[in-house]
Amino acid sequence: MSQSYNRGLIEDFGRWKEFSAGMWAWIFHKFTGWMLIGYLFTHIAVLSTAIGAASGDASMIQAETDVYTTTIQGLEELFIVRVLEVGLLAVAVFHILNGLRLLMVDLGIGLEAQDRSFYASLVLTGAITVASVPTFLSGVGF
Amino acid sequence: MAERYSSFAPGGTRWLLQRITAAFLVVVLAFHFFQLHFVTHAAEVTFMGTQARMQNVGYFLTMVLFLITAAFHGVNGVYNALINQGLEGTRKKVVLAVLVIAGGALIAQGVYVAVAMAGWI
Amino acid sequence: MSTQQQQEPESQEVPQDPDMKGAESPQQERLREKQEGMVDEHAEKEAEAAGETVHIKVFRYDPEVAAKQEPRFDDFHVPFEKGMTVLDAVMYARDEFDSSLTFRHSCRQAVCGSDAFFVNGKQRLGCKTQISDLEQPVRIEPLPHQEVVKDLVVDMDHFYDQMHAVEPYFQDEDTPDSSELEEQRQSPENREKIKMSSRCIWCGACMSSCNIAAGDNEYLGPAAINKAYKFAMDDRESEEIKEHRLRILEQEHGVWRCQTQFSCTEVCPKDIPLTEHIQELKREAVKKNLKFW
Amino acid sequence: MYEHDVIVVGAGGAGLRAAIAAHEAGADTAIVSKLHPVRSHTGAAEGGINAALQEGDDWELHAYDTMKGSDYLGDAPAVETLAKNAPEETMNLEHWGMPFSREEDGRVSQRPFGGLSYPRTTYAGAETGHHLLHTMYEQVVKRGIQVYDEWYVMNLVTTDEDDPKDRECHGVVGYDVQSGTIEGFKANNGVVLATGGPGQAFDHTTNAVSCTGDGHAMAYRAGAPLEDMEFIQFHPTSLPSTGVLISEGVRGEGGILYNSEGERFMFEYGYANNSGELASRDVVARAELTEVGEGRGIEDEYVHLDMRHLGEDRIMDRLENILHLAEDFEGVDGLVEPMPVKPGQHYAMGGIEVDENGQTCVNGLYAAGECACVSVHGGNRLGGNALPELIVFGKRAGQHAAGEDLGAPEIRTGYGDDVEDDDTELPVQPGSAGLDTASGVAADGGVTADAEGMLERAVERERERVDRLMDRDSGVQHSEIRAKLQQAMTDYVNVFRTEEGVKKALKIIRECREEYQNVYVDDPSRTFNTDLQQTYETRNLIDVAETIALGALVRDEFRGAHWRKEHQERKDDEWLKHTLISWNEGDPDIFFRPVILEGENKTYEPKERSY
Ligand SMILES: Cc1cc2nc3c(=O)[nH]c(=O)nc-3n(C[C@H](O)[C@H](O)[C@H](O)COP(=O)(O)OP(=O)(O)OC[C@H]3O[C@@H](n4cnc5c(N)ncnc54)[C@H](O)[C@@H]3O)c2cc1C
Ligand code: HEM
Ligand code: SF4
Ligand code: F3S
Ligand code: FES
Repeated sequence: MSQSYNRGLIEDFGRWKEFSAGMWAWIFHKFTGWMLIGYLFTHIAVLSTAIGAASGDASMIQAETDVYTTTIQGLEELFIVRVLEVGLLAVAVFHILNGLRLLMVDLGIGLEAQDRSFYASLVLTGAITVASVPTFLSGVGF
Repeated sequence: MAERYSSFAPGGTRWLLQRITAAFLVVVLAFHFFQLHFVTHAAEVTFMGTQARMQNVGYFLTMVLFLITAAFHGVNGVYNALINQGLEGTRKKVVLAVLVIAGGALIAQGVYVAVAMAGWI
Repeated sequence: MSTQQQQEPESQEVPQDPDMKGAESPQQERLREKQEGMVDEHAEKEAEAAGETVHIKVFRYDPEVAAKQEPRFDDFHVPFEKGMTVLDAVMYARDEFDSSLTFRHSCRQAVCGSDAFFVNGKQRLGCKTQISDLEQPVRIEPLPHQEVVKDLVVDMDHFYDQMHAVEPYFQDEDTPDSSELEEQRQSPENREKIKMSSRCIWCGACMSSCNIAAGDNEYLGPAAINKAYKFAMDDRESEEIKEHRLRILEQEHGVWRCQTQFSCTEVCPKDIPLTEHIQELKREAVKKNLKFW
Repeated sequence: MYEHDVIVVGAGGAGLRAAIAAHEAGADTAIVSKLHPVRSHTGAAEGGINAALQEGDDWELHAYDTMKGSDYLGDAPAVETLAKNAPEETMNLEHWGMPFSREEDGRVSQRPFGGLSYPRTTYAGAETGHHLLHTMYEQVVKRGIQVYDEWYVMNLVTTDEDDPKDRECHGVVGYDVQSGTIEGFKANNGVVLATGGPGQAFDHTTNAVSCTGDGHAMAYRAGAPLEDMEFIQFHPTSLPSTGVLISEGVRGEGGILYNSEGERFMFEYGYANNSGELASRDVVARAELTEVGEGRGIEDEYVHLDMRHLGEDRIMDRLENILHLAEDFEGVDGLVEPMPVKPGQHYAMGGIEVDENGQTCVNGLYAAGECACVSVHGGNRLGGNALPELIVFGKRAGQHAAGEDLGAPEIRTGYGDDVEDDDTELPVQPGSAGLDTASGVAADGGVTADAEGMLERAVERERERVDRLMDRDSGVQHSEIRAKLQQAMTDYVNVFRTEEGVKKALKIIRECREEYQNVYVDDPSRTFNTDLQQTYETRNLIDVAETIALGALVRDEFRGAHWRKEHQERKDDEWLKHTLISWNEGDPDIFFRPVILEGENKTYEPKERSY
């Protein structure tokens, strides 16, 4: 229906401002879900270097100069990768927390508090992310 | 009336599996993150360390299961999201096929990688 | 507005104007003095700030009238009265300023469900929304995600189709003949369980607020699912019928499409816990399927 | 042109029930309604359905209570039919799934109601009408009965023989509000009017905006007389700005009425020294208006209903919904301030004259529900008696229209040898005032009297009328006339009626008629033109309001809801008769028909109506 008639600018004007907690939760969950599956694909791609390493020279593995180790450590040296990792953590934590919230909703528990539980997931995600920054950024340029 | 909605796929199974995989993923993903960022820092990952972990059959199986559930969960999630946007007909079938193939490939490649990590090939 | 006064009813509008009255009683005199005094004391601007008039912006569109083919907003300044609802305001605007302003309304008491509008960014019943609770200017639009017929009137046919699609009626064929007047027994608890779901007035606010329903035209939508809930949970119908109902609901575009956005629950003027009902049906459907495994 | 066996106009409780009955009797049935069925005003009814269901109660008690409540102006055959059939019809609703409130043992609950000798009001929470309406609509959906919703019926198509009793109704002319199309609906067997009340004739009413008495006016102009129109029930506690009903429950729990001086006027001024706030509806309504009239009203308009002293706990427990109503519709918090209330028009006891089978004197024309007058309610309707009327007489009308034999009616309709003419002097000439007078479509003096041709001509006539209204671009707008009419009715034909006042009202109504000749529709669009629809409705309101005022003028006694200043007693010798007004081609005719007080087993002897 929404597609069949265009109310012009008026239809879309400022709609996002009018979203409620549940809708934001839905959007964030979607977004983080897509990020995670996207990451999973890249992750396996990167880890695939292990195949090369395993079929390569065992001494290189000993010396920690095999493709797998060098790739991973090379990536880890990049500041941007570390930052992205923090982002990934945030994404994953939110998805987990909100996922738990959704599981509760599915079980019919605490539906009246659905907006508060969403805010709680947001706050917790923030807190965990901030708390993990030292661990994640240790050893790169600091 | 109701006939319009009679497709053969009552969405219930996928819905339930999405929840079950989610519940499983909470545990494994938390473990995974903890293992590779806090116990072992990612920057200190080496093939040797990875291999050592992977050779533990329990860990190996967990990771493979982790991969399978995550792949299903992720791909199914994407598929749902697209259906929610009103994806219909052939396009829906194509998307489903692509997602199944991608998911399958992901799992195959992942398992292959894990086996390689464990040094079993 | 009293009956016994011998005055000609010259005024058809704002009945509050004491000047319009004929012979005045002491009370009326007092009142008039008070009111006149107020006008003297306050500058007009202040009066407006004090909420004397309400500024509403109303969506206008008419496919037939050249000037209205391009959707636009019209501004109306409506004199404020205590207790004024959004519906009162648009009715006033229609009766006093522009008789072509079009919207559905009937009962003025939140039972007919005709006047769900998009007011200041939220689906609300015009007659159940006090204008003093809203920020001004009050923006009044037709329900989003439904085709606009004209001004605030949207096409409800799709909504009705979805409502009908869940077979919203008792399936049992047996009705009593005049000799036996036995009712079907129902426990008060069971009646309590379906109570909220039975309050729906088909206003369509929930459906309009749901992003999923907006994206997927075939999605039954919260109101229809809630309607089905009312029947599925009613113990007066047999188990087989309940299963039949669940089979309708668990189709691909049935309950599974709900992503628990909760906006339906938030906008429902009858406070029906829609999301809760949908979730319960999902669990019921899963339980039913598990039985066959 | 659409064609069906039975056309039901209106989709409230009465219309839906009629349609289901006609369908079950095998007729091809369609409903034409200006509102989608679930929007009908039946949904607003709260209290319940009277039906003698329990052991210890029986239909004769129900009939007796109803007759007493009617102030002996109900017709016994109608009253008894209602009382006898209500239990079965109520059970029928239960079997269709209506969610009645329940007792511990699983049976439907019943509660006491004003004027009933037994607690026989069956209810579904505080929203009985809502459930009744929705349950019946569900059954209509189930049966696949065709519904033309948002089709406004503009007129009836009847032949134009001199005597209405010889006329035949062939269908209706409908206007598709959404598209502006005007089409004929041919009814092979009959047309059932179920268009609800005429509350919009007053400016303050608990009725919906759609309650404009269209059916009344159409049937009236087609030749069926309107009966007992002067009997209008006013409810003492409605919210001033919207007319939303504040139930009697508040007073029942101990709510108190105060005037602007803070006096508990029901006692202070001796309106009801014994029962105070709990005196009957008409007494309280008159007391409130007297207070306002004497300058002790608040904002010169209303009085206060205070329940704060009941305490938050008790209010939350028993009157929670009242708090919501006051808050949502009046912006008043009943816990911290008193609620403003004033009397509002609530129900019309009178209506289109029909017999027990729902048939008017015009062949093939039926009426049921609030628009009809069988007459069950006589001078005053008991709470909880309107909903059973819808289902009992709705069903009968549907069945009869579909051709079922329900036996010969005992109630007679139309002008006949059993009526008595009226000779009251009227202050102005009522009736057409130059507006189209003709009631039916010419039967062409027998040349081509086929129904289809007549329908086509009727459609053409409405098209022309619409063109005329739309083409004009200056004059008066209907809203102005309507407001004037409503104001006049509220000022002079309200709870208080004086001869002088009613005459004044008739003059104003006449003025409205004259102004209506210059009415124009400003909105040029054919799409959803509510301006046009309301202009039509306003015409109907004028006709209906006039009959109310005429009835109020000629009936010089105080009976039921009809109060006359100059005549403070019930005159049983003179007035045990119904007021009937027939359109008579624009020159209304007033006559009377005696009430039937002989019931099946007994005769109802008029007694003092005291509770
Ligand atoms: C607030 C309130 C509370 C009440 N509580 C009770 C109670 O507790 N118990 C009780 O017994 N009674 C109660 N009543 C009275 C009772 O509800 C009504 O008398 C009854 O519902 C009228 O039903 P109806 O089917 O005749 O008309 P309605 O329900 O008013 O339906 C009229 C139908 O006619 C259609 N219509 C009208 N004009 C046209 C036209 N020109 N063309 C096409 N369609 C048209 C409308 O669309 C509508 O569908 C109450 C009334 C009110 C207002
Ligand atoms: C760790 C615990 C996780 C939990 C508790 C969880 C929970 C959930 C839940 C409940 C949903 C369904 C939302 C709905 O249908 O309403 C969902 C969707 C989704 N999840 Fe997860 N998930 C987790 C991990 C993951 C991982 C690891 C991935 C990536 C591989 C992932 C990707 C997705 C995607 C893509 C969606 C679909 C989002 C959308 O609606 O567009 N999730 N998740
Ligand atoms: S569920 Fe609520 S919002 Fe939805 S149609 Fe019914 S009353 Fe309106
Ligand atoms: S808004 Fe829509 S997604 Fe579900 S909870 Fe309500 S139906
Ligand atoms: S006018 Fe009936 S719900 Fe608002």
